[in-house]
Amino acid sequence: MSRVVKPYGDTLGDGKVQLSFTLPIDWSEAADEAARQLVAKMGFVDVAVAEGRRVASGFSFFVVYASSPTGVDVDAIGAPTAKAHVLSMEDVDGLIRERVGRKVSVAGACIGTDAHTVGIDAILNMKGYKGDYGLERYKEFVTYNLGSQIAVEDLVRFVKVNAIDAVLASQVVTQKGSDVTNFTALAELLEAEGLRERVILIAGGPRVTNLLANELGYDAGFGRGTLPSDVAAFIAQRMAEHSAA
Amino acid sequence: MSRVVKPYGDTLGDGKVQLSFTLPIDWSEAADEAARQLVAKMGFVDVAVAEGRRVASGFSFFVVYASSPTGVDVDAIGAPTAKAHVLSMEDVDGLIRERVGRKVSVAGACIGTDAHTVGIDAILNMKGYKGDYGLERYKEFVTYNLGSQIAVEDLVRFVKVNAIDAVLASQVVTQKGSDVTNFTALAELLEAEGLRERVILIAGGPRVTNLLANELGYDAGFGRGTLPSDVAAFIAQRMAEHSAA
Amino acid sequence: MAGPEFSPGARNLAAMELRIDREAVDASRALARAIVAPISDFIAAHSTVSVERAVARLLGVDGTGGDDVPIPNLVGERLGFERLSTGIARWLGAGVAETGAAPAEVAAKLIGGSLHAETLAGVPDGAARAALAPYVAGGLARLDERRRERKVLLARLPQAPPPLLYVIVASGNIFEDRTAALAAAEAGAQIIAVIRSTGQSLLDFVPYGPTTEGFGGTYATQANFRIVREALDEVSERLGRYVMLTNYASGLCMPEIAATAALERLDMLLNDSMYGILFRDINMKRTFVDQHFSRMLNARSGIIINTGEDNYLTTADAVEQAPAVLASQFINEEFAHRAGLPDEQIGLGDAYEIDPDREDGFLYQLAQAQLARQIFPRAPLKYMPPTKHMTGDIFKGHLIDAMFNLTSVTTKQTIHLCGMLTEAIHTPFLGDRVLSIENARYVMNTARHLGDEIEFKRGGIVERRAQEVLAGCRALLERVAEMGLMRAIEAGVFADVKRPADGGRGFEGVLERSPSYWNPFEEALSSPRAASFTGVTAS
Amino acid sequence: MAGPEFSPGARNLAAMELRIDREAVDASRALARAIVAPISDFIAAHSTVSVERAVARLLGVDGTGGDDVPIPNLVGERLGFERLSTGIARWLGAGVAETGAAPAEVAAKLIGGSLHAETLAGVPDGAARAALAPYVAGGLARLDERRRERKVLLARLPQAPPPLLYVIVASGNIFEDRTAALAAAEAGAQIIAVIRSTGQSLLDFVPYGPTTEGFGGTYATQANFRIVREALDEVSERLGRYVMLTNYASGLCMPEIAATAALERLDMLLNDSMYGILFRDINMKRTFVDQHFSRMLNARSGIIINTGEDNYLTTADAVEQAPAVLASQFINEEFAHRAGLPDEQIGLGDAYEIDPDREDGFLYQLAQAQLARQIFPRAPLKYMPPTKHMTGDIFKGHLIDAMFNLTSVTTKQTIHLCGMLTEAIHTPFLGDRVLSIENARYVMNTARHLGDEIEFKRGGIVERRAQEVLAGCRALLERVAEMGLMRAIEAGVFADVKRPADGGRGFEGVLERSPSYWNPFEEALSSPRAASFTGVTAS
Ligand code: B12
Ligand code: B12
Ligand SMILES: Cc1ncc(COP(=O)(O)O)c(C=O)c1O
Ligand SMILES: Cc1ncc(COP(=O)(O)O)c(C=O)c1O
Repeated sequence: MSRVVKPYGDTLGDGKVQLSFTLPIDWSEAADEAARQLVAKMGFVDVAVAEGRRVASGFSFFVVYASSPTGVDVDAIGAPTAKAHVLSMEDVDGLIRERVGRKVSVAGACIGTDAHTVGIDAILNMKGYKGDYGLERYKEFVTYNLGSQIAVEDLVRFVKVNAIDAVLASQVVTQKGSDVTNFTALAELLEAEGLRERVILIAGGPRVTNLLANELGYDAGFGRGTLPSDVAAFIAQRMAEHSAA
Repeated sequence: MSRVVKPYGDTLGDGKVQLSFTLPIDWSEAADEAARQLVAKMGFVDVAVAEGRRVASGFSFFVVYASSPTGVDVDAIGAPTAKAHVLSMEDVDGLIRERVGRKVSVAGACIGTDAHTVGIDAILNMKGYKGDYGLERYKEFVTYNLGSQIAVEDLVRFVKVNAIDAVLASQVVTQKGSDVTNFTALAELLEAEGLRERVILIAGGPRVTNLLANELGYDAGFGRGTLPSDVAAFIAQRMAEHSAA
Repeated sequence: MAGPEFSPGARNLAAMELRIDREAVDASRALARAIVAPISDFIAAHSTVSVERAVARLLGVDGTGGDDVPIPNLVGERLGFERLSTGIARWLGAGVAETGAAPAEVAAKLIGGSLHAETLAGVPDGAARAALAPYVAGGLARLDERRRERKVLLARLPQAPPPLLYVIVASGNIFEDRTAALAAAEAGAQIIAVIRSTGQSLLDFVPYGPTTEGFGGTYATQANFRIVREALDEVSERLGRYVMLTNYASGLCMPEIAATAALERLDMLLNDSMYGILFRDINMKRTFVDQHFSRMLNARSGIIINTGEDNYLTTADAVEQAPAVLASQFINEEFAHRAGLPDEQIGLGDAYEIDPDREDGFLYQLAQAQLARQIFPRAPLKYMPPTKHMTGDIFKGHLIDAMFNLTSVTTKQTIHLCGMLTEAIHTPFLGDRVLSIENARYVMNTARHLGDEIEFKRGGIVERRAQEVLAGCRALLERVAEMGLMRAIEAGVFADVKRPADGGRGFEGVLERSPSYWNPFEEALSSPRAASFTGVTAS
Repeated sequence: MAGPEFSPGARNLAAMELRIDREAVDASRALARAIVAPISDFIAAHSTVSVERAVARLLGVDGTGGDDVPIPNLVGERLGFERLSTGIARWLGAGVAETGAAPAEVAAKLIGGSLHAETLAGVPDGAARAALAPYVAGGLARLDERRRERKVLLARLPQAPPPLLYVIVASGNIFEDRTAALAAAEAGAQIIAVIRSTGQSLLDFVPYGPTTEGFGGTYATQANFRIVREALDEVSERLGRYVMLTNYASGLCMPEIAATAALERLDMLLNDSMYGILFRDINMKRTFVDQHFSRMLNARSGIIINTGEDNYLTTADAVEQAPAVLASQFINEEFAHRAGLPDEQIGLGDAYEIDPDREDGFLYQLAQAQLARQIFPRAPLKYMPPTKHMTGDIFKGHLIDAMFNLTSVTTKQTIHLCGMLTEAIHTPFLGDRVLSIENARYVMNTARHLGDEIEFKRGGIVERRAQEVLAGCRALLERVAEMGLMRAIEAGVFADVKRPADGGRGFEGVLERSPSYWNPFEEALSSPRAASFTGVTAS
């Protein structure tokens, strides 16, 4: 079964999309036409340049509306989420007590030169996020928050020394792929140290998706709007499975 | 010689474009992924869904940033404008006196059921637009402003009866191609009445481009921000050529 | 039962009072009364084909005949101007008396030819009136029933406090419009306007049935009204707040649209006493007569009228036109009172159309909006968004809309038309509407009580501007009072457009009433209320 | 020559005065003095490797040696802590006395090994000082020359009136940054901040040469400063208004960056007395000593400092943190005065970070911004845009920025950081910057004189909020005064972060001054001014 959808303006199937972009050329009526042809070349039809103007010498800005013939089959998309069906804090602790039988140690850090700790803090700190308690508040987690700008080497050393079960890495700065670089470095070093199999490896940050994390060899990835309980539930269930196996 | 340019984000050639659109599906993380895949299928790369959310039952809204590999050769674009090199009101009147030798009659109207007269009035009325006087102010034009919601038949009858030299048609409402329909109807009826050759036929409106007008068989088309003097200069020069021939 | 169901908000004006010249306000009201009085006399002596068709519709005459001409039009044509000048009711009543059939059937017979007007001429007026009485009562009952429904719904499903967020749907297809209306309601819209196609206002009949075409909107038909009303009633239940529906009356069929709107429980109608004349070249006599009866129907059915002062601003400079807008508001108010509309049902219009690039333009907008708020304290003011200066730059446009939203919440406007960032580009997309509603909700929430928090400096820019607009308005009304309204319009005093008294569209449809003219609904609706209301403003 | 070249605007405060407790303001200032006094004593007894390297730079020591280590660092290492504790100047002076070469050469010899510290130990202090005197004079002359240049340019190419529009460029490549800076200036930006790469603040050296990499920005190097400064000087001429340049001092190299910024005529520097401690875990003693000397240099070179109070708001709730922000402003002001900075050069920070979905949040923002404006009337307040609550919804974000712009123009802020609609997504694109500047220009123009037009209701939400913030600030400062600033920071009183007095980065670089310690620039810069300025606030 398949259900193909296109963008919706005011009529089903009209494919209407809004675009805006800057071109490195001076403005003129020809520039408007260049913008129109460019968007047409991108594959859009009914291209209307609603706005085109000079913004600086050598630069023009455009707002364009156009129709896209492209559709996507929404039924072919598996829910790409690591969010297990929600468990309460009690359930998570219960699950760990019964199925794991010992406390689970979690280490989180904002790696590389990234100093954006608000996100990882939201997941780890007692206080939590949007009324959802952080991992420190769970009875069955032993939580270490290494803080900001932690070199991958230091994090891995810490994991080794403290026999950490779950490693949580945060990346908020994504410019020039710095996030991917650092995430990869972490995964590889854990591999090299022979620790990868032993830990649950989790990536997080505003640009992270579960799909991306998996591609990078992580067990899970959490993005925008993640709640601590999403993460807690995932860790507990993975730990339960491991112990089962 | 050719100069291919791509959209500019913060680095030459990065091809960065902003898109926004609505999809007729309920929101979920899968919907975000659907949006990502859709934009990827459109041919963009580095697709980042910056925002995805429910806006109503059955509808989700997305803001996406992505890179387009598509470029356009700006040197291959002839300036698609009907704006003759600017002439002052005096020059236009002078040109007509010398080269045409009689007053030029102009009839303008907002055709079909379109009642948006502000635009055509801006071109015709004394007052003009943005400090640029309208055609009524020119000594050598005899100007008729038929006003709003003028049936194509009535306009053509008027042209015939008054031996009009230049016909100015305005269309502001463009929904469902009503503008193209009405412009076409006018051109065809003039043709049928054997008047087409005798008149200079000009289209105008916010969505009109000179290219479009030419496609529709018009002598010229004027769009956003047109000044009366642009139109006056075009008419005067065409009339001059005609009389020359 | 004067619209107590509406709470345009017992607006707290304490906070931000501007000092304005009360005497000038009273003088302006007196002038408006003087200006409208002679027009009222003219109205009392005339009717129009549309007024008569509306009467027929209220008596249950509906549907279409050969080549889709509406039955009310066919009956009118069949009877002819001569007979219509005594009122269509008289003829239908005679038919009922003669045949015992309902007015709808009588109409069918007349058209079909199985019944002849000639024969009906013989029926005595008394008999005709008596025969029609139950149907007249039935018609009024339907109006009152719809109004009661609204009252109950509003009590059970209260609206969020004003400014009431109003958006348009204009896909040109009533079914897409319904989809759009539901989505908008979920996003927070409290009033949905279904935009009609270009040119409908020039049609001398009301199209019939559901429609899926049109430019810039689709037709205003009773079926279309019902389709959206039903959808909105459902969503109102789901959301727990009543979502209002509105459309346009102005044009050649004001009375008929007022009648059908009443029957389908629309909550508001665009209904201006001069818009058709000035902006659609509809004959002035036709418009004056039509607007009066249509507004009487609005009054009875509890429909809030919206006037069209915004149109003065879209065609000329907003700063210069401010006095004209205020003058028009006074005139619209007076016409409305005379039709029996209480202040709570008079949605006077204004718009945020000052050039966005003018220094301190925002202060001028504040001044004008606050002035109207103080002069018409109980009116559910209708505030229109920036449109003329909107461009293809949707980002700038979104900001201009935000300043408009801020002005509206600060000056406590009642009916708030949400501005669209794509105003200059296309009729709103579903997504545009959502963004525009979110714009209003964000701004109005983050600055909710600004109006209660600030005071304007005495003698400052804002206060001086308000004084100036009021003075200009008074001067304008004095001129109009001198010339007389019809002559003033002929002379181009309003919006710089000149309209001859006997020119324009629909003049042929104006009827001089014969001495025996009878309009049972007018009779019923000209309760002492109308009078008493003009009284109200006097006090 | 205390910054008269800046016109943070003889701000007209008449209009919108909030009634605030003057006594609480004076008490808070007195508390700030009490809090900072003991820290000043500590500063007077210490130096840091970065202070000494800055001295070397001012004497002309620059460039890099083996594997790109800057010469100033190499000299420092070669001399070692022991010798540095008497001041690097003494050793370079001795070298000059000994060899007759310039300090730069002396440095080279020391590193190269052709000259030995041991030999220099013998040179009497008097001789060393005398030998260095001309170079010290030369260093100061360069600073004064840059300042004179700025003064002349500002007179010839006056800025547009405040709020001064400030945007960041952060492509991570200095050449793209230059392109971006020029485009922004044309679009109306008056101040350009070149954002440096993540992590630079943790480097104990200043990178060298033009750089084309970095994350979230590229490095702050003297060459990068020059590249953008030259480009901006050109565009300033073209536009007829002086465009300012700024970067960050805070971190492990505050004094050195202050020195290089002075030499390249930057106009402002992010320079906070506690930011490094709280938000970068830099040792507090290191930071206190560094910020003092760096600010002395800023004072002399006419550079306006920008403080980082906004950081309190991005990490915790903005409504709760308001008193902490004000307290930090008082402390930053006091530290600044002690370093000789006049009010006109103290750009105290604040930010628009209240949850946009909070009812009346805009009124709270107005209250806080106006409070700062009244308490620091002559300071060029730096107002930061909404960042924390910005999301991927660029349309909503653009509106939040608009309300921020409105607050800024209404409360007459001086340095206005334009918010970016893409704040939550990426470092600004060229187009984003244009839209954000146009947002500010539109709002500030259409509401230009709003602040002169309105008054706040006595005892209303806004006034009560301002009182509350001031009271909270006073209480906080009292607590800190009791504990002492260092203990307070250890206890986590600020931003909920605890920092041990001897922990954190760069502690090893703190030097106890030996009795014979000598810093010729400090000497020259500790004119009576410093004192006199603390005096100023007392009055
Ligand atoms: C606050 C902030 C700062 C603060 C950080 C304070 C601190 N202690 O964290 C300060 C002021 C110090 C700062 C500095 C800088 N910042 Co900053 N900053 C932000 C800002 C405004 C908000 C980030 C935030 O706190 N979000 C709130 C949290 C809760 O959301 P979150 O991080 O996404 O986390 C959630 C999820 O992602 C997830 N999650 C996150 N991490 C993890 C980890 C795991 C394991 C899991 C399971 C889940 C998870 O769960 C969280 C809760 O749902 C953003 C802009 C924005 N509005 O997003 C810019 C932003 C992130 N900063 C940016 C930059 C470039 C910088 C600077 C380099 C310079 C500058 N431009 O300001 C410096 C350098 C700092 C450094 N060395 O890294 C850019 C990054 C651009 C990019 N995409 O690469 C942004 C986007 C702003 C911009 N447009 O320029 N910044
Ligand atoms: C003013 C206005 C009205 C006024 C018109 C008053 C009047 N007498 O003109 C009123 C209120 C009556 C009105 C009504 C309606 N309008 Co209207 N209106 C506008 C508005 C706000 C401004 C148009 C305008 O005056 N622009 C200023 C002039 C100077 O610009 P211009 O027309 O582009 O003209 C310039 C050039 O195009 C060129 N030009 C134009 N014509 C010609 C002709 C020639 C020969 C030449 C050489 C040049 C030329 O020169 C002019 C000067 O540079 C636009 C939105 C917008 N901001 O654009 C909507 C808009 C045009 N209206 C619209 C619609 C749908 C309607 C209605 C159907 C319902 C509604 N949604 O309001 C009704 C029906 C009216 C009808 N029967 O046509 C839509 C059209 C959508 C579309 N693309 O199809 C718009 C875009 C608004 C919207 N987003 O819904 N409208
Ligand atoms: C009062 C009034 N009536 C009707 C309309 C609708 O216009 P039209 O006559 O094109 O249907 C408007 C729109 O501007 C209006 O303001
Ligand atoms: C006062 C201050 N200094 C420096 C910075 C730059 O931060 P970093 O230390 O990451 O360079 C900031 C940015 O938030 C700041 O506010």
